[in-house]
Amino acid sequence: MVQEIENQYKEILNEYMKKQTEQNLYVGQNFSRQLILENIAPEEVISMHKVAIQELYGELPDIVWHSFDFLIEMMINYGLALQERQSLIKQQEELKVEMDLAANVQETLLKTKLPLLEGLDIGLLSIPARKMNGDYIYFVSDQEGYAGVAVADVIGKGLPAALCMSMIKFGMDSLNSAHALPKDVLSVINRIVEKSIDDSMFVSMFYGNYDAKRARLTYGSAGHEPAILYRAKDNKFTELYAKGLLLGVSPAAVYEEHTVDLENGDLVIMMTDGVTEGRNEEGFIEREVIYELIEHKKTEPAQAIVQYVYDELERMQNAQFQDDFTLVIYKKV
Amino acid sequence: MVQEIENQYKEILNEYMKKQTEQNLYVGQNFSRQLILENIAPEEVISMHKVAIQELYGELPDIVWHSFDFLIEMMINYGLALQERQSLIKQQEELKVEMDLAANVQETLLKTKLPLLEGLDIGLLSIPARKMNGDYIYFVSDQEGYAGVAVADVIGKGLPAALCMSMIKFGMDSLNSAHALPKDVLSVINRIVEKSIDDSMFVSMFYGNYDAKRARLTYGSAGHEPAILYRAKDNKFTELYAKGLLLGVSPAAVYEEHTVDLENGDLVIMMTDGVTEGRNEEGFIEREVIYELIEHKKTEPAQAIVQYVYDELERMQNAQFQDDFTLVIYKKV
Amino acid sequence: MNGESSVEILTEWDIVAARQLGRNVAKELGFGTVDQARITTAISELARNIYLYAGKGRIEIQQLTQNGLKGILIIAADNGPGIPDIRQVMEDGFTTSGGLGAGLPGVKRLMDDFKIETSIGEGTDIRATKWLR
Amino acid sequence: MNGESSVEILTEWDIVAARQLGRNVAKELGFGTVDQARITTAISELARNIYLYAGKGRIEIQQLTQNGLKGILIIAADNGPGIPDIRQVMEDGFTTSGGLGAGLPGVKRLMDDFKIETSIGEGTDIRATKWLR
Ligand SMILES: [Mn+2]
Ligand SMILES: [Mn+2]
Ligand SMILES: [Mn+2]
Ligand SMILES: [Mn+2]
Repeated sequence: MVQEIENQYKEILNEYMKKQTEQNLYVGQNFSRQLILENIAPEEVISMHKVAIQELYGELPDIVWHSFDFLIEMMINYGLALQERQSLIKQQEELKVEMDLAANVQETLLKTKLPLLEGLDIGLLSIPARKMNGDYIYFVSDQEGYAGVAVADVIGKGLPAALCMSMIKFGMDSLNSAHALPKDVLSVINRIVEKSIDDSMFVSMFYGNYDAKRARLTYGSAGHEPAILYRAKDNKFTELYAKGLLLGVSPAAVYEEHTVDLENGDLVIMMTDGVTEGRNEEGFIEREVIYELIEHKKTEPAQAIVQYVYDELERMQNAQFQDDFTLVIYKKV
Repeated sequence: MVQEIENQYKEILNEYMKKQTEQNLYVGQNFSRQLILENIAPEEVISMHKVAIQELYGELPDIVWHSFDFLIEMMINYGLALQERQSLIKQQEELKVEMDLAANVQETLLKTKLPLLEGLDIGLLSIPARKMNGDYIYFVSDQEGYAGVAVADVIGKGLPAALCMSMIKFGMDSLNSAHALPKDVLSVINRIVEKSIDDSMFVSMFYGNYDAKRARLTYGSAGHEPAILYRAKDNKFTELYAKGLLLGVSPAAVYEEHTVDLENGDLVIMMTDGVTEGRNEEGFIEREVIYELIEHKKTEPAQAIVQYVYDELERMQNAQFQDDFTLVIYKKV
Repeated sequence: MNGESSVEILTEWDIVAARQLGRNVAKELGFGTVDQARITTAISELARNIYLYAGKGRIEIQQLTQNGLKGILIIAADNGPGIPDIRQVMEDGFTTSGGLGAGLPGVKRLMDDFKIETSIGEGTDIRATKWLR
Repeated sequence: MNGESSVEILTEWDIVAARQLGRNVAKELGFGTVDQARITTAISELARNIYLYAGKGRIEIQQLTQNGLKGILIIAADNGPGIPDIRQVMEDGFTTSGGLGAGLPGVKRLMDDFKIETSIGEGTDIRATKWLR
């Protein structure tokens, strides 16, 4: 141990021994913080203490010195536990760096391109509850005016869920077509998922394919949160429901598909259950609350609506989202 | 604090004060371990110590008691650091569970099936240096007697590397053919990798396609560790080198391919650099060492050879592999 | 609830005054030496946070009686900039490894109960309680 | 190298004998109280491991002189079952949280230098050194 530290300790202790003021203790405690930072073990503190007392008051009975020796011995295991803390903090920091790097790789690996189509305004926001996102959005589009979107949610969160996302992306890529029908898309991905992951993991997915020329949305769902249709003309919300098992349950699963024609100002709101199953202190946030939020901003661009809904739900939940949050809006313009 | 602990402490201390034997200190230190387990903070130990000394030797000068009070104050921050250790251990355990789960998902997601072909004996071992494997093996085979194998190594280790593996698997799946030519397979995967990951990540890959009917191996390499050919007839080892850039460097990369005909007892040894770049205390383990290991077991089944090489290299390196270890042997039988 | 007193935090010396006040109340309530030191440390941390990050504020010490239990309540209030990311300041290793002392996780550990309310640009209100057993 | 002595570990009392031997040598070499306690703790852990997992073995203490530096070498040797997963026993949190004491990571921390050789069914040989500064 550095001589300087021993001297400082002795001086601080000496001041305390003279008057025992709160000021002395405050100085002492600030010093103890510095000792921890410099990795001075508790047994070393006791030893320093003993030496300082010896130098300040040499003539104490032997039992005092023996008693300090015993304390030093008692503190050795405490000192080891503290060193372990240092190494745990270091490990945790390394792991954090690795997780950040992994999240970056994941993002690049699974990135998707927002379709740019005449007459279609798209808004999108996907915010993970933890480091890794267990929700996934993938767009496919082409020159003929098709814009397909897969909105998927792996049951489970964090890293294990995030790993499954690649199946959706590469499955969609293997179809290599923007106008594939939702029931076919869901069947293909279902078979990949069924083959690739074990029985404890499931994925829910909504697939919507928008034909911009006909302003027609065809959609299907694999056990996913229903989408919402907002009709500007009627100022009304309805659910877009389609029957279908979760992906990965059965290779033979069959998926329904339905069609709806959009008019100017209509919105199709696709999402994961992280949007609808938010909670505040009084319980679940009602679906109607979300309708109200959307209605309030219906005339704005799709991205502004999406951002507004997120901001308001975040506020209601004190920024404590329990699940990944993903919201996509197709607005016919 | 529990009265019983205080009494025990006093008794142990009292014994020590009487004779100061090593036996007393041993008992004391074992007791300190128990104190840590019961989350007794170091400031509580000092306080117990003070109380015990007070009860055993009431008549000491005041400076002794003041000095203990000062020590208690000094130990508060040490106690907090120890509590932090507890919570870090808990967090680390949770993270470990998540990583284990993720490693399982990854394994199921990327699993591959060993081809079963007449006249071909395959051995395979892939051991990650950390939790997640950054090496990847994928087999494709068909009824016509083709057995292709991709041996890939992502530059980088751990989770970020592991995430990239899905590209190889789904890329190979999208080819949907066991007799695709190495140069074509490498080109396809190269384009996927180039498109999907950023410029800081690269993948090396060897692709070998074995036509069992003709006993002919066609192979290509994207900057990967050369395979080794063992000729039983000559009892000689040669390298199977093929030119080609790492995957992900350039979308226009072109890959060579070469052909070699196998005879009975011949071995094709494919691996990642984790096999050849092992180190012991004297430096790198020479390639010749690996040749010797293989030669020693050449008459055994492929799996036995692979296992033997691993066991011996592990022994030489004191079980400290710095890199993921992957070894595949095709044996013509 | 009875007995109440407070210290304005403006300079580093006020931290010591707040500690002294807290220690006196804790001693009077019958807390032992170790708990006195812990309560004082918690006050010290909270007062230091005010001094460092808000510039000024107030530490208030209250004696509590509830269901026959006696306790001490520390209130640390300021009109400073507020805490942008509570999750981060409550994280282990974040403050201590940076040398900022026990930090808020430390205060939480030193006391039985801990509540924080903060709002950007408006200030922070922290309440920490310890019960006498 | 000069001065050498050893203790057979068969019963728990032998742990104490090994500690005593180590402490004497450490004191003689001029190590301070804290380092004496650390060296003794390391010996204690190693002897305890032998006692618990190998049944019997030997602790040997050597005085070292190297490049003008003096030091102490602890050798813990047994013909026990060996350690199947070294990585695991050297992991933090693995032993301590299980209540087994400082464990091997503890010994490594208490000393300056630590080497382990183990082989399944044949036994374990651990060498730990601390230099006098
Ligand atoms: Mn999910
Ligand atoms: Mn969800
Ligand atoms: Mn690698
Ligand atoms: Mn490698």
